[in-house]
Amino acid sequence: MNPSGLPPLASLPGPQIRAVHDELHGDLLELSMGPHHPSTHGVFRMVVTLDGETVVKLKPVFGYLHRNHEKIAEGASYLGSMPYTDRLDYLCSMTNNWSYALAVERLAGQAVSERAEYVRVILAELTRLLNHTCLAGFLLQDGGASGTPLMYAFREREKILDLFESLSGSRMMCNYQRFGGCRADPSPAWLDSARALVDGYGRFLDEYEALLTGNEILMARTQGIGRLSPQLAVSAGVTGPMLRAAGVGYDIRKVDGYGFYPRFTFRVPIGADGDTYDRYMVRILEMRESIGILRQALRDIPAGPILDPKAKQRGLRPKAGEVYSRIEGPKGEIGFFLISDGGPNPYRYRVRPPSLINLTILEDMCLGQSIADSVVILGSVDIVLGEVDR
Amino acid sequence: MSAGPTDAHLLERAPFLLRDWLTHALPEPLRWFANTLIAIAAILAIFGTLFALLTLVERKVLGRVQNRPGPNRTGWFGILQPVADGIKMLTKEDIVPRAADPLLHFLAPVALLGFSVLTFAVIPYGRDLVAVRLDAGVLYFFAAGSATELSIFMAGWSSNNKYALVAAMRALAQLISYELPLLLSAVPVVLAAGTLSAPDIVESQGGFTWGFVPHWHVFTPWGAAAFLVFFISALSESNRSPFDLPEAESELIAGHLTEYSGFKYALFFMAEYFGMCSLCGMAVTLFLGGWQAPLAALEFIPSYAWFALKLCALLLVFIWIRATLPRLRMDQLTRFAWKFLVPLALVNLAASAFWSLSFGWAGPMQALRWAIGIALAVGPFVLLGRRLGAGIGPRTYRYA
Amino acid sequence: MLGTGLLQGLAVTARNFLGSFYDRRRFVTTQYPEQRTALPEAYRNFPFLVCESADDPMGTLRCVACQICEKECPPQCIYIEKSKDKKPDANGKPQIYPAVFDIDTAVCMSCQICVEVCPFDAIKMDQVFELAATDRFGALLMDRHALAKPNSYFQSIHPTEAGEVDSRLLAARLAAEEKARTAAAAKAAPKPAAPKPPAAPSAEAPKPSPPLA
Amino acid sequence: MSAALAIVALATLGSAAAAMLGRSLLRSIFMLAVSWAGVAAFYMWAGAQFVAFAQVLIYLGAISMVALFAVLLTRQSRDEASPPPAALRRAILAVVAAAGVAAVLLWAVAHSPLAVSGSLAPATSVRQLGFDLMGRHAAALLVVGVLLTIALLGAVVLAADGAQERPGDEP
Repeated sequence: MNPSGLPPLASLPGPQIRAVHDELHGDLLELSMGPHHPSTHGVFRMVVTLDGETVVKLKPVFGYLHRNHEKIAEGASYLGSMPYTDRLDYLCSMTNNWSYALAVERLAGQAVSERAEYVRVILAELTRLLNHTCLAGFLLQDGGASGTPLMYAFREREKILDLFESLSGSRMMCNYQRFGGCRADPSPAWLDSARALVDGYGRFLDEYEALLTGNEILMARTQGIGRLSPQLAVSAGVTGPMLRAAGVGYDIRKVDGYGFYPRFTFRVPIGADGDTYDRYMVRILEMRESIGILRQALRDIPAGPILDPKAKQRGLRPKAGEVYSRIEGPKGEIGFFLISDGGPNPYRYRVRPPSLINLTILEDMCLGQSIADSVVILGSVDIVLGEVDR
Repeated sequence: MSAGPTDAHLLERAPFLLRDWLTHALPEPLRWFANTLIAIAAILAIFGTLFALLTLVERKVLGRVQNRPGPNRTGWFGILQPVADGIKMLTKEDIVPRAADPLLHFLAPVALLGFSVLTFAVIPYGRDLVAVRLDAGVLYFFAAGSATELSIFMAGWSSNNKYALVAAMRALAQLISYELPLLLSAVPVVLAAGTLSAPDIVESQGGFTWGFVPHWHVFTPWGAAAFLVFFISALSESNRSPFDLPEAESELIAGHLTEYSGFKYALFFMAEYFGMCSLCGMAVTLFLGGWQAPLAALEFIPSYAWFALKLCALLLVFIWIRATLPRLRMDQLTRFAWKFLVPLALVNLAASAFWSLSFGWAGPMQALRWAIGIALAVGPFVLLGRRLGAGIGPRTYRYA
Repeated sequence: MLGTGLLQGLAVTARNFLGSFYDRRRFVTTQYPEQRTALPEAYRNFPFLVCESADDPMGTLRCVACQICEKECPPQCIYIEKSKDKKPDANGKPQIYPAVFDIDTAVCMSCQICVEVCPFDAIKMDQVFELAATDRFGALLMDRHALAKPNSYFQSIHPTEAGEVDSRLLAARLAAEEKARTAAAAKAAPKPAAPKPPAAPSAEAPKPSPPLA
Repeated sequence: MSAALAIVALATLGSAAAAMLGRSLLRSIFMLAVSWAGVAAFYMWAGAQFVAFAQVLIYLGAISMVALFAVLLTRQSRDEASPPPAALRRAILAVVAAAGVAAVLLWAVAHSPLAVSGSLAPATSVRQLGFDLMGRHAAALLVVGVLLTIALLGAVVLAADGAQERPGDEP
C-alpha cells in the first residue's frame, strides 16, 4: 500500500480502459472532445458519436467554468457586482458593464449624462470590432490555418485594448461603467488616438478579407456547413450575428433604440443561407458598419460631465421592483434581470448569456456533418465559456 | 560512386577530392566500401543539419509572417533552438500506453524514418554526385516513398487511442489517393527524358535555347502542369499544410502522434522533414533541372550549390503555404485528388506525348506547337477547376 | 478560376513577411525584459496606502480605518483592525489609525472599487505588476508596512489624479483652518456684540465639500 | 555476400512464420509486409532491380493496404482470429493436409530444371523490358489492365451496395 493509501497500480485488474477494438463491433465510435481540447474555446466538452467521420450524435457538456456568479451577486452590493460582469464574456467587458449599468439605472431611475451615452456607444462598437476580428481568427484557427489570421486579429485587438487600458486602467477587466455614466472622462488625446485607430481599421479589414474571404479552401470548408434555418433560430432564442446570418434581421440597436443609436445611421447585414460562411461574412460586414458608427460618434461627441454627480454609487438602495434590460452585445442579446427588494443587494440577479443560448442548437447544426466540420461550426457559434457557465 | 568530373574546376571536384584523400590508402574492395560509407555519412549529416535548421527556419518564417520575431532567445538568432528541442526531446519521458501494442508502437517511427531516409539514395545532388546510380532510380524513389504509409497506419493503430485510430484511417486514404497523381505527374518527365535514372534526367535538362532559357522541364507547358500536380501531391504526401489531416490539431489533437512522446515523437518529425526534403529534391531533379545552372554565365558556381539553392527555395514555398492556408476536409481532400489531380495528370500525359512527338516542327509550326501545348495544359485546369468549385463562390449580402 | 483566392492569400502573407523587416507596423513585438512599453497613466494594479511623508510612513498614514473599503471590496481581500489610541492627522485632528491593514494580493483583482469608495483618498492604485513570489501564502499577504507608500510616489505614477486629490485636500484644509479661525473669533468676540444673531457665522462657514460619494 | 543472403532469407521465412502463427490479425499483416520486403531484397540480389522496386511499390505500398482494409472492414472480434483446434482428430487432419501440400511443393522444386550454377544476372534492361511489354506482350498487358479495372469497379459496386442495404442499426 503506497503512502497515498491507493492500491499499487500493478495490482489493478488488466487494462482498465476499454480497448478500442471492442467498440468497433458497432460502426459507431464514441469520441469525447474536451474539456481539455485545443479547439473548444475553453473548457467545453462535446461527446461526439461518429459513424466513420460523420457525426451521428453530439452531446455538449459544459459547466466546468461555473463560478456561481449570480448567487455571489445576490450577496454583494450593486456596485460590488460591476467588476464581476467583466468576467462574464471576458473578451467584451465593456458591453457587459454597459448592460448591467443600464439595468441598474432603469431599476433605480437614474438619468445618464449625454457625453457618457456617446462614450458608451464608442466603447461598445470598439468591443464589437475586437470580438468579430477575434472570431474570424479563431474560426480560421479551427479550420487549420496555423495561427496567421489569429495573429493579425490579435495585433489589431491589442491596439483597441491599449485604448481601453489608457481609459479604464485595465486591458480586459475594465470595470469602467457606473450607474449614471462612466468612471473616467476620455481625454482629447484619447479621442484622437481612437479616431486614428478607426481610420486605420478599414485598411486592415481590406487586407484581412483579401487573405480570407476569397480563399477557396475557407469557402469549401464553410459554405453549406452547419446550416441554421430561421425558424429553428427564432424558436431556439438565438440572437446576434448567428440570427442575422440565418436571415432574420433582428438587431436590438434598431429594435430598442437604446443609448442614442437612433442618432447614428448604420445598416444591419443579413445572411441568406445561415451556414458557417454567412456567419463569418455577417460579422465582417458588421465590423464595417461599426466603423461607420464610430466615425459618426467620435465626430460629434458633446462636452459635459461624464458621470451624473447626483447618481448614487456606493450605498445604492433602489426601490423594490424588477427590471430586464438588454443591449446588442457582439455575441448577441446580453441582458440583465434584476429584482430589488429595497435592500443594498439585489434579491435576484440573472444574466441572459447569448453564448449559452446560441450553443443549445449546436447538435442540430452538426448532425450529418463531419467531425472536422463540427469543430468549425463550434467556432462560428462564437462562444466564450465565461459567459456560458457564469 | 563514380570518379567524378575530371575537367571541371576545383570547387566542382571538391567533394571527390575530399573523398579520395580520405580513402586513397585503402585496398580496392575496402575502398569501395569506405566510399559508400562516406556517401551515407555525408547524406545523413547534411540532411540531419538541414532538418534541424528547417525546424528553426519554419518557426522564424512563420513568426515573421505573423509580425513577430520567432525564436530568438537561444543562441544568436535562435540558432541553438534545434539543439534545445533535441535535448528536450531526449530528456522527455517516453510514455507507452498500457493497452497499446508495444511491438508495433515501437516499430512505427523506426519504419517511417527508415523508408523516408532510403529515398535519399537516388537523388543526384551534383554532377556525378549521386549515392547510388540506379537505372530505375525514379521507380525506386516512389517505391520507398510508398512504404511509409504502412508505418503511419501502424503508429495510429497500435497506440490504441480513438483520435489516433481516426487519424490512421485518414492517413491511409490520403496517402494512397495522392500517390497516384504523384506518380502520374512523374511519368511525362520519364517519357520526355527517355530514362528512369535520375542523373540522366538531369543531364537531359542541360543546355540553353537563345542563350538564356534553360531546357528545364518546368519551362514547357506540360512540364509546368506536371510540376504543379507533383508539387500539390508532394504537399499531401508529406502531410503538409492544406493536407495535414492525419495530425489535424484542431480536431484530432495530434492524430497518429497523440500517444507518442519523447524521442519517438522527434523521430516522427524527423521522418516528416526528411520526406519533405526528399520530395522537394525529386521535384527539383524532375522539373527544375536538378543541379543545372539557370544561366550559361553562371556555370562556374558548383553544381551542388544550384541543387541546394533550388531545394531551399521549394522548402520555403512549403513553409509559406503552411503559414497561409487552412486545412481541407477529408472528403474534399480525396475528391480533390481523384476528380482534379488524377484527370489533370492523365491529360497532361497525353499533352507531353504530343509535345515529344511534335519535336520536329519548325518555324511557324513551333508557335502552333506551343499554342496546343498551353491549351492542353490550361484548358483542363480551368474546366476541372470550375466543376470542382461548382457550389462554392463569393456571395453578396442584403441589408435589413 | 480555381486558386486565385489562394494566391491572394499568399500575396498577403508575403507582404507581411517582407514588411516585418522594414515596416514598424508589421513587426509589433516588444522584447519584454529588454524593451518595455510605457504604461498608460491610468494603468492600475494592486492598491497601496498613501502616507504624507516618506520618513515616517506609519505615523502619517491618511487612512483612518473607517473600514468602508473592507465592506465594499467585492472579493473581501482587505482586513483592518482599528487602533485603540488616536494620533493627530495632517489637519492636526486626532484620528484613529489602522493597527492592522492587510491586503491579500492573491485574492485582490485590482478592480479599484476601494479607491472609489474611500472618503479620505487614503488608498490608491499602484502600477507595479512584477510581483512574482516564491511563497504562495505569506509573500502575497501584504501588511500595512508593505502597502504604505509616500504621496510623492503617488505624484510620480498618477500625476493628474494626484494633482486633483492634493488640491482638494488643500482646499479642505484651508476651509477647516478658516472655519477654526472664525469659530475662535466668534468665541472671542461674542461679549461686545452678543446681541448679533448667532446665525450669521454658521451660514457662511463653508461646508467641507462632500468627498466623491 | 552469402552471409547477407542468409540473413535476408532468415528474415523472410521468420516473418512469414510469425505472420501465420501470430495471434493478432493486424500484427500478422505487418509481418507479412516484412516478408514481402524480404522477397524484394531477393530480387535486388538477383539483379532484377525493376522487379524489386515494382515489388516494393505494389506489395508493400498497395496490397498491404488492401489487406489492412479487408481486415478492418470485416473483422468480427479479436479472439476469433485463430481458434485453437477443437479436437485431436482435427489437429491430425490438419497435419496430414499440410504434409501433403509440402510434399507436392518439394516434388515440383526438385524436378524443375533450375540452372545449378549461379548464372549471370539476366541482361534485360528497363528499356528492353519496355519494348517487350509494348511489343510482343502488348495484348497480354491490355487484358490484364482491363481485368484489374473491372475488378476495381466490381469492388466499388459491392462496397456501394453494402452501404445501402446495411440496416440502420442504431446502437
